[in-house]
Amino acid sequence: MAEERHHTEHIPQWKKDEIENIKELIQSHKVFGMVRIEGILATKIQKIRRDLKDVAVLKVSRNTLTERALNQLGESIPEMTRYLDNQTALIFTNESPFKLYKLLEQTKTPSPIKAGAIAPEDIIVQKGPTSFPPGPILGELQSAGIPASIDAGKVAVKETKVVCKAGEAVPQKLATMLSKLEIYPLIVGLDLRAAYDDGTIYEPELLAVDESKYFSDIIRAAQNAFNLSVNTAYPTGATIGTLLAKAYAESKSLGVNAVILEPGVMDSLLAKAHVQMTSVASEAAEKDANAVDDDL
Amino acid sequence: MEYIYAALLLHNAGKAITEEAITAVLQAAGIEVNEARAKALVAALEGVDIEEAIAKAAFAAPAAAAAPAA
Amino acid sequence: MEYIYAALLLHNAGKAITEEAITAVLQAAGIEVNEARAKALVAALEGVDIEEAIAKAAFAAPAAAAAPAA
Amino acid sequence: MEYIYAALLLHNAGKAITEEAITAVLQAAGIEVNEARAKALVAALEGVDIEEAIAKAAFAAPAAAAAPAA
Amino acid sequence: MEYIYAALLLHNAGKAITEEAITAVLQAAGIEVNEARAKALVAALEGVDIEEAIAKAAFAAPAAAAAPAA
Amino acid sequence: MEYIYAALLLHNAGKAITEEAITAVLQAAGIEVNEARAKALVAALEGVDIEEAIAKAAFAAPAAAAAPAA
Amino acid sequence: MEYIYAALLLHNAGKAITEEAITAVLQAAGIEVNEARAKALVAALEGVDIEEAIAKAAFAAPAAAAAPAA
Repeated sequence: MAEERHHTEHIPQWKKDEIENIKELIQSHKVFGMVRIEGILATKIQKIRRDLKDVAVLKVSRNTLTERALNQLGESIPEMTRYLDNQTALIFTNESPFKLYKLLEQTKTPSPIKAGAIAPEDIIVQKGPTSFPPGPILGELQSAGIPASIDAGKVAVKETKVVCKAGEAVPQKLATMLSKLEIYPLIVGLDLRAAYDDGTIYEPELLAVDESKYFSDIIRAAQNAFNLSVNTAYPTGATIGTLLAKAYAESKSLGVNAVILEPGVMDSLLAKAHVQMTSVASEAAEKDANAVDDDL
Repeated sequence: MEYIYAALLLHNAGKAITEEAITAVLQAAGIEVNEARAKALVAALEGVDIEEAIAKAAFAAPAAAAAPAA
Repeated sequence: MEYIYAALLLHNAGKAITEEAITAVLQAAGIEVNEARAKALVAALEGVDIEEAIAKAAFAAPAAAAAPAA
Repeated sequence: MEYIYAALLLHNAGKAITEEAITAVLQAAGIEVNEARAKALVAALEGVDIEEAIAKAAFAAPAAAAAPAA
Repeated sequence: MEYIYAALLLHNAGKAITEEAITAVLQAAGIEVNEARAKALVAALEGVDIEEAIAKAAFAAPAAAAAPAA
Repeated sequence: MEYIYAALLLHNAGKAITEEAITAVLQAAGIEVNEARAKALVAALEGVDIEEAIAKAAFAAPAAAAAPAA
Repeated sequence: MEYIYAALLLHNAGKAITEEAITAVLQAAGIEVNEARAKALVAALEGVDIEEAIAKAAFAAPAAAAAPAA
């Protein structure tokens, strides 16, 4: 303790204030996270900060100060220092880490890829017209590996093609052409590297919630409930109509199939007989038109 | 279905669908008649518009044609 | 159509569809029988699989039932 | 349909479908029972596999028509 | 399903669907009645238009068959 | 459907579906429990293979029967 | 699926689906609650139209039955 106090005495007041400020933000919010901001323009960060201002506080600070602040806090908060990256911001919220992750994902926008950058996924150029009139661009596209030709007075991409495979670096020429074609292969925004909530550290793999899976789970759960209710004839507001319809349909089926001469099924029985007659008549008529009445 | 066929036969011929008529037709076909069913048939047809029921069947005909094609 | 119903009746009863049988059924219904028609029908039905023709039609009947709900 | 409902009620409860049982059920519902209808019902169900008859669509014709589109 | 059939039977007969009526019908069929189930059914039927629910039955079948074709 | 959901929740967790358990779950959700409905549910589920009842599509019987025609 | 059932239970009862409510329902069922799963569920459901999913389920049920027959 004495040594630490001794150590802190050497740092200027603004740094002390900054560390205190970080600690205070962590303590006054339920959740805080580490966000990677490397390569993101300051203007974009400003915009995200504004967009999130009602739900989260974004703080860009020096890693050394952040590290110091975290190390001065209890529980397993110091473990969060593992997620400090080259350029890391802190984010604070009272929402759940899952909500925080979702909010940050929503700030992401497609961006052009720079020459030499690694393609995160296959970069595909779709077949179709471009906005360019014929000119030198045709040759530039072709030399960048994009199959282009002239179609209806415009430069057009001849076929859909993977121009750069995932994991490969994007060549200079291709990067330029992709930009011109307004193809933005990168999704850029704040990357949540980890979130701390009440003693638990959540990593992105856990935080990336697949809403479509929940949607299909709900469909399945609702279906299960519906089936169980109907199949056990346990009536609920949602299934009583189906139960009545089922009972009626079964009764009607029985009536028609067993030829129960009851008023409720006569229409079906008469219709069935008529159709059978028509079917037999049409086959008979195929053999000999005189075998049946003219009106058949 | 024989009771229904008999009823439609009579209807088609413009005859009244009575228990006796049904019985006569079925017997002529060599079918042993169940009195209760003949009675029930006549009762069930009371108030039924046979033409209408048949007309609805006409709609179904194309369906019948489509089915075997499947 | 009465002729066909008569044939279906006989078929249902497991009887042979002959000119005489058809005539008997129709007459029981009070219908005057056209001999040529009865002959032609019997001849035409000789090559028809009635069970199959009926089965094809079976699926169509439901439409009639569904229709009133419309 | 009340006679059919009564029959299915009995069937569902694992009871035999007899004229007496049908009569008892209908009367309990305050329905005046027509003997011929009850008898006809029992006659119609003789030898019928009720489970099968229930499951077999009696009025799903449009389904047959829709099916070929599959 | 016997409780449902009892309800439809009563509805068909133009009777009110009460716990007592359901109980009477089921007992007449020789079924031991579970009071809670009768109560629950009556509660579930409150405000339900039975005619409308039944009308849907005709539609339901074709829709189900058509669905996989989609 | 709350009662059904409560039952499925218990079933999924491998717990017995008793009136008490259903009541506890519903109350925890802030739902006022109707005793008859809880009792009726337990009675309806008695002897039922829930997995099977869940898997079996409700009220598609006619459709299923029609389908083979496709 | 317990978490989903708990959510549907709450939704059905018109209650808000919060971490606390889910936890209370699951605990009442004797289920040990995983905090992260409860949190994930609540966050996920914010973006899910539960009514829409339920409506889909109603349609899908019959289809499911028809499918195996196809």
